[in-house]
Amino acid sequence: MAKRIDVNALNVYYSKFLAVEDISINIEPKSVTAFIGPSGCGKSTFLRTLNRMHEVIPGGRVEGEVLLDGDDLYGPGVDPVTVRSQIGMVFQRPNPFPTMSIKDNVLAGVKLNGKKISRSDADSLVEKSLRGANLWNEVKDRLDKPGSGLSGGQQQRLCIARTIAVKPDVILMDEPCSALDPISTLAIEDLINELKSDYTVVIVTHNMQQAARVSDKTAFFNIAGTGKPGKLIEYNDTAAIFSNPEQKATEDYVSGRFG
Amino acid sequence: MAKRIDVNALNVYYSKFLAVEDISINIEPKSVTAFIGPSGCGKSTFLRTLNRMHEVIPGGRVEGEVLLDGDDLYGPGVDPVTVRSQIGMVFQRPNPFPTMSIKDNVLAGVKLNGKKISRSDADSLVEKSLRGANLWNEVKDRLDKPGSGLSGGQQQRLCIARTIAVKPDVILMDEPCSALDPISTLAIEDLINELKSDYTVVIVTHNMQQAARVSDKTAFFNIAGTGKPGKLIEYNDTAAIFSNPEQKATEDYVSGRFG
Amino acid sequence: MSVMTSNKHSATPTPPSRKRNSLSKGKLPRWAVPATAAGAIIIGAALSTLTGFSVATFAIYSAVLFVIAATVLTSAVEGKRQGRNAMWTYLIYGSFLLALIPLASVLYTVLEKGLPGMSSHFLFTSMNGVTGAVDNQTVADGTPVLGGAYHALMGTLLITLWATVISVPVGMLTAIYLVEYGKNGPLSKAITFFVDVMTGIPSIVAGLFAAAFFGLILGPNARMGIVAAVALSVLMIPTVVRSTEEMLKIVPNELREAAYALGVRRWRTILKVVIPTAISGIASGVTLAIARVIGETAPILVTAGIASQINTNVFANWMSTLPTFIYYQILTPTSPTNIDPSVQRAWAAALLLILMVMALNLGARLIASLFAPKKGR
Amino acid sequence: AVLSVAALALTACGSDNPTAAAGSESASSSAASGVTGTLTGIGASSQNSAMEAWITGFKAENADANVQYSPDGSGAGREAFLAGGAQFAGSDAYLKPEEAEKAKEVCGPEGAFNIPAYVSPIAIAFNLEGVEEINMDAATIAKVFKKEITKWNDEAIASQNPDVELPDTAITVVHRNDESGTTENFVEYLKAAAGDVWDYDVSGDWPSDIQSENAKGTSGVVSTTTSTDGAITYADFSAVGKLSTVNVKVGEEYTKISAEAAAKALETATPVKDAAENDLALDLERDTTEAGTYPIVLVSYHIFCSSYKDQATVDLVKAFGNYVISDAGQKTAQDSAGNAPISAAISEKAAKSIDGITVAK
Amino acid sequence: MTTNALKSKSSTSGQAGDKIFSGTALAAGVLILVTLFAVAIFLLIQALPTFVADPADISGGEGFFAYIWPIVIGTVIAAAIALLIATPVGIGVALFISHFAPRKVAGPLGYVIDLLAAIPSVIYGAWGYMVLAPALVPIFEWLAANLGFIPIFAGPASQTGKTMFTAGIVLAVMVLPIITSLSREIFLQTPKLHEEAALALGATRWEMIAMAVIPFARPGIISAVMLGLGRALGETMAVALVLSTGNLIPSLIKSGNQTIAAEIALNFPEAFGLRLAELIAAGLVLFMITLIVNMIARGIIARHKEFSGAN
Ligand SMILES: Nc1ncnc2c1ncn2[C@@H]1O[C@H](COP(=O)(O)OP(=O)(O)OP(=O)(O)O)[C@@H](O)[C@H]1O
Ligand SMILES: Nc1ncnc2c1ncn2[C@@H]1O[C@H](COP(=O)(O)OP(=O)(O)OP(=O)(O)O)[C@@H](O)[C@H]1O
Ligand SMILES: [Mg+2]
Ligand SMILES: [Mg+2]
Ligand SMILES: O=P([O-])([O-])[O-]
Repeated sequence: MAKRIDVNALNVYYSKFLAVEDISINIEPKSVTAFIGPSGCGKSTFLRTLNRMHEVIPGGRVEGEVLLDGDDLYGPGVDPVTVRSQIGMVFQRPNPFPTMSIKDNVLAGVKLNGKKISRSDADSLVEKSLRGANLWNEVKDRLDKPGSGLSGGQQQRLCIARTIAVKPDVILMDEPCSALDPISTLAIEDLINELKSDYTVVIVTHNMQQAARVSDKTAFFNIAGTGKPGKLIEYNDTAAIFSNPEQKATEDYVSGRFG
Repeated sequence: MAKRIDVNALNVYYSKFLAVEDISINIEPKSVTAFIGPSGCGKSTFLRTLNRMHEVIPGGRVEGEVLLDGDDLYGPGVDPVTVRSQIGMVFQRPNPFPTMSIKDNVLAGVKLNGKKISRSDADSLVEKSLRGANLWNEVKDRLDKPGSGLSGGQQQRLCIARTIAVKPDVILMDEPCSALDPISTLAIEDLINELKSDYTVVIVTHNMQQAARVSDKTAFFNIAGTGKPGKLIEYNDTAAIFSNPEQKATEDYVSGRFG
Repeated sequence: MSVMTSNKHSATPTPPSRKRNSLSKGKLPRWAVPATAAGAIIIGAALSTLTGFSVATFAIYSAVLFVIAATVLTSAVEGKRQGRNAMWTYLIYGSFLLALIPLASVLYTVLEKGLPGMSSHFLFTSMNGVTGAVDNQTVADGTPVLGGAYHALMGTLLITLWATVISVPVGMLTAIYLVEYGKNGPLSKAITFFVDVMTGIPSIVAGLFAAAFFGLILGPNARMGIVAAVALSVLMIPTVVRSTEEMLKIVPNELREAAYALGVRRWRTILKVVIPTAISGIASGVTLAIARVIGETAPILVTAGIASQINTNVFANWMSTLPTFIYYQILTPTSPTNIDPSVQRAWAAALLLILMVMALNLGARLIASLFAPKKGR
Repeated sequence: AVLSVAALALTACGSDNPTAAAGSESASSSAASGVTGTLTGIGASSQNSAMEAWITGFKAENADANVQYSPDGSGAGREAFLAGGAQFAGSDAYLKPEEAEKAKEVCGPEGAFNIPAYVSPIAIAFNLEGVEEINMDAATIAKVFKKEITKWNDEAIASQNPDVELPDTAITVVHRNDESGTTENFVEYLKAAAGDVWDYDVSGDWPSDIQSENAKGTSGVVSTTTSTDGAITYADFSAVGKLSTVNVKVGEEYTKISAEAAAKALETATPVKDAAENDLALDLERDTTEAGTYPIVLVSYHIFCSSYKDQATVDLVKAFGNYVISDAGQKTAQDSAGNAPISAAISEKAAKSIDGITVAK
Repeated sequence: MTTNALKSKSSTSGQAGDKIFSGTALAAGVLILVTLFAVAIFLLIQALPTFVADPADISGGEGFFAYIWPIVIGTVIAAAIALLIATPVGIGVALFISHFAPRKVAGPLGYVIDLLAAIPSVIYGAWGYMVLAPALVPIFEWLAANLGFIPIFAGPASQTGKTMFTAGIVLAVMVLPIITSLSREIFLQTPKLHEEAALALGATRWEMIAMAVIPFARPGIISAVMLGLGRALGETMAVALVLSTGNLIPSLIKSGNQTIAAEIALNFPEAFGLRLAELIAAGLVLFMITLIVNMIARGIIARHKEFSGAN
């Protein structure tokens, strides 16, 4: 199920503003890749180009190629819907559907596929996904209540449950743990480790420890200054990035000596 | 300017649901207090009772006393607006005003209340606050651009700048760094350290390291189970909480062995 | 299964052995939709001819055929979900085109019949002294039609202005009460409910009510602009309340909380944060409400009377408005024997009214865009 | 805000003198006659065109006086008059006894009185290709409008029109859907002249048992009829435009509709029983057999009080009332509205009634 | 501790602003209730003679109920046709503008549709009988010929096209901008977060709309439809001009049927005494219809309150 991603010379624009420039990166299947870098350097922007969510923003467009197992996501005739159902995404800010119950939130993506799903299958999928996101115990008694009545962290875990419920090939996570307490964070990190055996996982994080703990490879992004585009500075095995970075900037950043 | 806060036997409700039970805590002036605890245990809820933001939520009400330098915030005839202008707050999710420019966002607390402020005073206040929030360099060229065009982390720093611009006695921060990169985080932590010399600071955080780094005292909250109210388990000097907690639960939590 | 792929991707270095993009499999080729449309039109024409050709049946047949064919085709090639997406997309485009038909037709009618009567004479003179004899004379001589709608234009502007002055504050304040203060209490529930009921007051009843109300104060049949403005307010207020309420409701609570936390008073929060955030919607709501009443006839007749002279005082004497002017020019032509001048004046007045509302709309949009949430970087 | 700016910008530049450019009437030559003030009338829409002419003519003679008239309808006019909301009413029907009684509340013990001011024949108009004129007797008209005769070439019509080639077109009856004085006068004629066929009550509402096409207002029925082949309707003669009209059988002859024939009908009318001396309400003889009379006539009245509160109002009412029934007034109305004039005899009586208006004690 | 320092004098002056503002807001709300109450009282008093009169004196001679119920049904039919057409089309147009049309043209397009609201009802009436009605005649004939077995399409079709169906279409065109404009504004406010959540799950555009946009906008759509309904029920002049009125009949393509508002407008000018009271009583009945329909709509919104879209 896991697929590899190859990005070739990708430029990402907001209308005329070049936000991310000339990124080439190869992401291995069944691995966890972490994106790190200072705020505003384009991590989120770049991540969103990997499942064509970037073009949802008015004026958002890209140049270059993103290959999923060799197929260009941006090739002519490619339907973004197909892309997105194979590449799931968890956002920086939790966004459960306020009009749906917790259960329906988890099943939202599954139901889309139009496959008939039996009640018991649905129930077990809900439980499995919520357990995977370490939320089951907290919500098992109120599955039919709206998802918006949860705490911030609970909402974020609900969104993770929703994404893993559809079993995508690749899972993109934009700072999934920034709203979570250490316990949930650990649970999610465990989950990422588990997911790795089947899926390709890409995660944006501000937490160096987290990047060090969960990822196989790490990509460091940086920005030269305001209005300048973000660039990929260094991409290597996580161990190498943290212990023996090639670039000075990387070293400064991971050691917190930056800026 | 800094003031002390004394909370006596506070119960916090969402309509009939008792979210936080029987909290008594004394917060020293010119100190940083960190609230830690698992997700959903009521940290945010409790924090919001400290500047009467809790009652903004329909059904939100409290029992008990919160004394600011001996004056009960919930005393009869107390105007919540007075309370809030003395006790500022930064939210978990960045919420800049979409209709305002970056500059106006910073000045919101001053301008929205209709206070007259001269142009040059305004400009210097904006610069000072933005510098304080470590955002000045990134936005100084686009102060007149809307605040909603910033990255998540930039938005959060904008909200911090907005809060310190009104110079409150107490600053409450609900996970202010959860959306920030390490550099900004460090900057905010520095800022908190600086603020401490004049203000009383209360901060909710999921990041143990952060709590250990910035706070003088730490309060650990916990929850017995879903539907149960959150409680204050232990409150002590930060060093004591992290190195030598009295309670088993605290020890488990800070060492990550919890749950 | 389907091999209808059009993805001829140029060779790229990685990976070497790639024939076609599996992500684009089963995509309809670009020409398929236009082709289906063409087919639908042809068959639609044929079917329509079978049952006696008419433009209407032709359009209906073609549209239905196209939606069905395109849906089935997309479903078959791209899958059921894409099929459903395609169907709804075409239906939504279709509904827009459908809505354009009456619009175009009405506008065409008004333009065609109204343009000939549009002249500066029409715009800047009243109907004072224009009798059937005058119209008979102009028809006989073939000279330009005399008499204009200036008095009615002024009446419309003034009465609508007053109605707006009354109902916008009342309506917006009520909406503010409902969303910001009412907290779903019994009073706010009652107001919400009865505002809805108010939307159903027939306009003539509103007119009669205002007339009766002022009758109590000023004696029977006190007709003047302000009475009409009150009648129109009764009709306008529910629209203002409803649309403002909906717009205020969707302003995120975070923004209110952000302001409260800065120690901003509630009323200032509402005025400076909540309303500006919702202003674009509120402005369209108010414009809609104005448009809704600016074309009212029946309530004006019983409250403002009718005049052929210019009157710019809403507190004394009768007044005409463009709709009442149109109404009487059509229903009781100035000269029954030669109705053409009256008909021409009526349509020109209709055109004038539409132009006025257009200008109003533009103005509202301008206001809205000045305050609207800033977008972009 | 937009509105107010527009309003301000526009106030300065309008003119109340649209006819000046053509020079057809000069606004400045009016004589100051001493009457001042504003007279308010509400009532029948049938008189509206004539009323506009009267008002214009009256103001030309009395520069300081103004008359405003709202054609809300006869019922609304009488209602407003009786409530004291108008100084006179225009009405297609004279005051009913109970209304006359009520009038004493606003007009004083002498009550109010009716003056015939506007007379107009009601045409039976149709749209049938190639047919200009057709003859019908009352019973045939009643049957057509009752939808008992449904084809234009029905024997009943054909037998009265040997010279006309009648097509096999269906007859579409078009009637008023609003309550109307025209309807009331038309069905009053049908009831009087063909009572055995037309067995409905006389009312301003079309009988609901006859389901047919209908439209609002005189202009509505005329335009519907004009656009529908085979349609027939009834409407004020002045408004029928290009439609053909029916010649109605009176006595042994068929009378072609005309103002003169209508005026003749008024001459044969009788004053209403028990009316006060100054009241000129008329009962028309719809089933007259006198040749050359066109019996389907609408008489619209002006209703005045016998006394008004102050001298100025009395002067104003008298001046206006007299102008309307004067030769000049009737002439200018006829020029504008295309109606029939009232006879000299009626005009004389009316002048006497109007001169009897006094100041209330 | 003697006094609470938080109760400082400066705050009381500030509080006055809040008090005044909320007081004014409350007063505005109460004013509306009072106005409506006054309208209801006005209607009741003026309508009273109808209910105490001898049934034989009421139009039709069989009492008020016999007089009113056919036009009540007619009113409901007209409003139902209008809403059945305008609701889906209106929502479709709103969606088209908010989520389908390219951004640059969406604004002007919304503006164009809003123009429909600017056209006076007299003009709709005139357009209805001059343009629309004749254009519909062939369709009515076709319906009568092919679907005549369904009572609502029973022939023979009207030769002028001035039928209930035509009136319903005119009303639909009139309420369309109301529904479109309000729903559009709400659709545009759907949180981007939720739309993106749906898209990221692999939803097609339509699925995203069904998942995030429509549920969010639902209460607003219902409000919009209610506003439209109010207009459809209360519209007088257009119906009066377009409809060839008559007794209640099931067929929508023959002349016949009547609505309350048009009945009032058509008969008011010549009405006096008891007839006037009858017409006002008819207005009262219309008022009640609106009341009942709104109660139902409120019920629908309330049922889903827990899952409201805000926040
Ligand atoms: N919708 C948008 N329109 C225009 N510019 C944008 C938009 N969103 C982000 N940007 C800009 O693009 C750049 C990259 O933003 P992005 O959100 O990708 O940063 P990031 O690395 O994810 O930062 P953070 O760690 O704070 O989330 C920033 O300069 C930001 O201001
Ligand atoms: N608006 C609300 N209505 C009802 N219950 C709520 C509401 N907001 C939060 N709660 C409940 O109150 C409890 C405490 O929530 P709170 O947001 O204070 O947790 P927290 O400690 O801040 O969690 P986190 O670390 O995830 O932000 C939770 O059980 C939550 O579900
Ligand atoms: Mg980001
Ligand atoms: Mg929290
Ligand atoms: O003049 P009418 O009463 O027939 O409208």
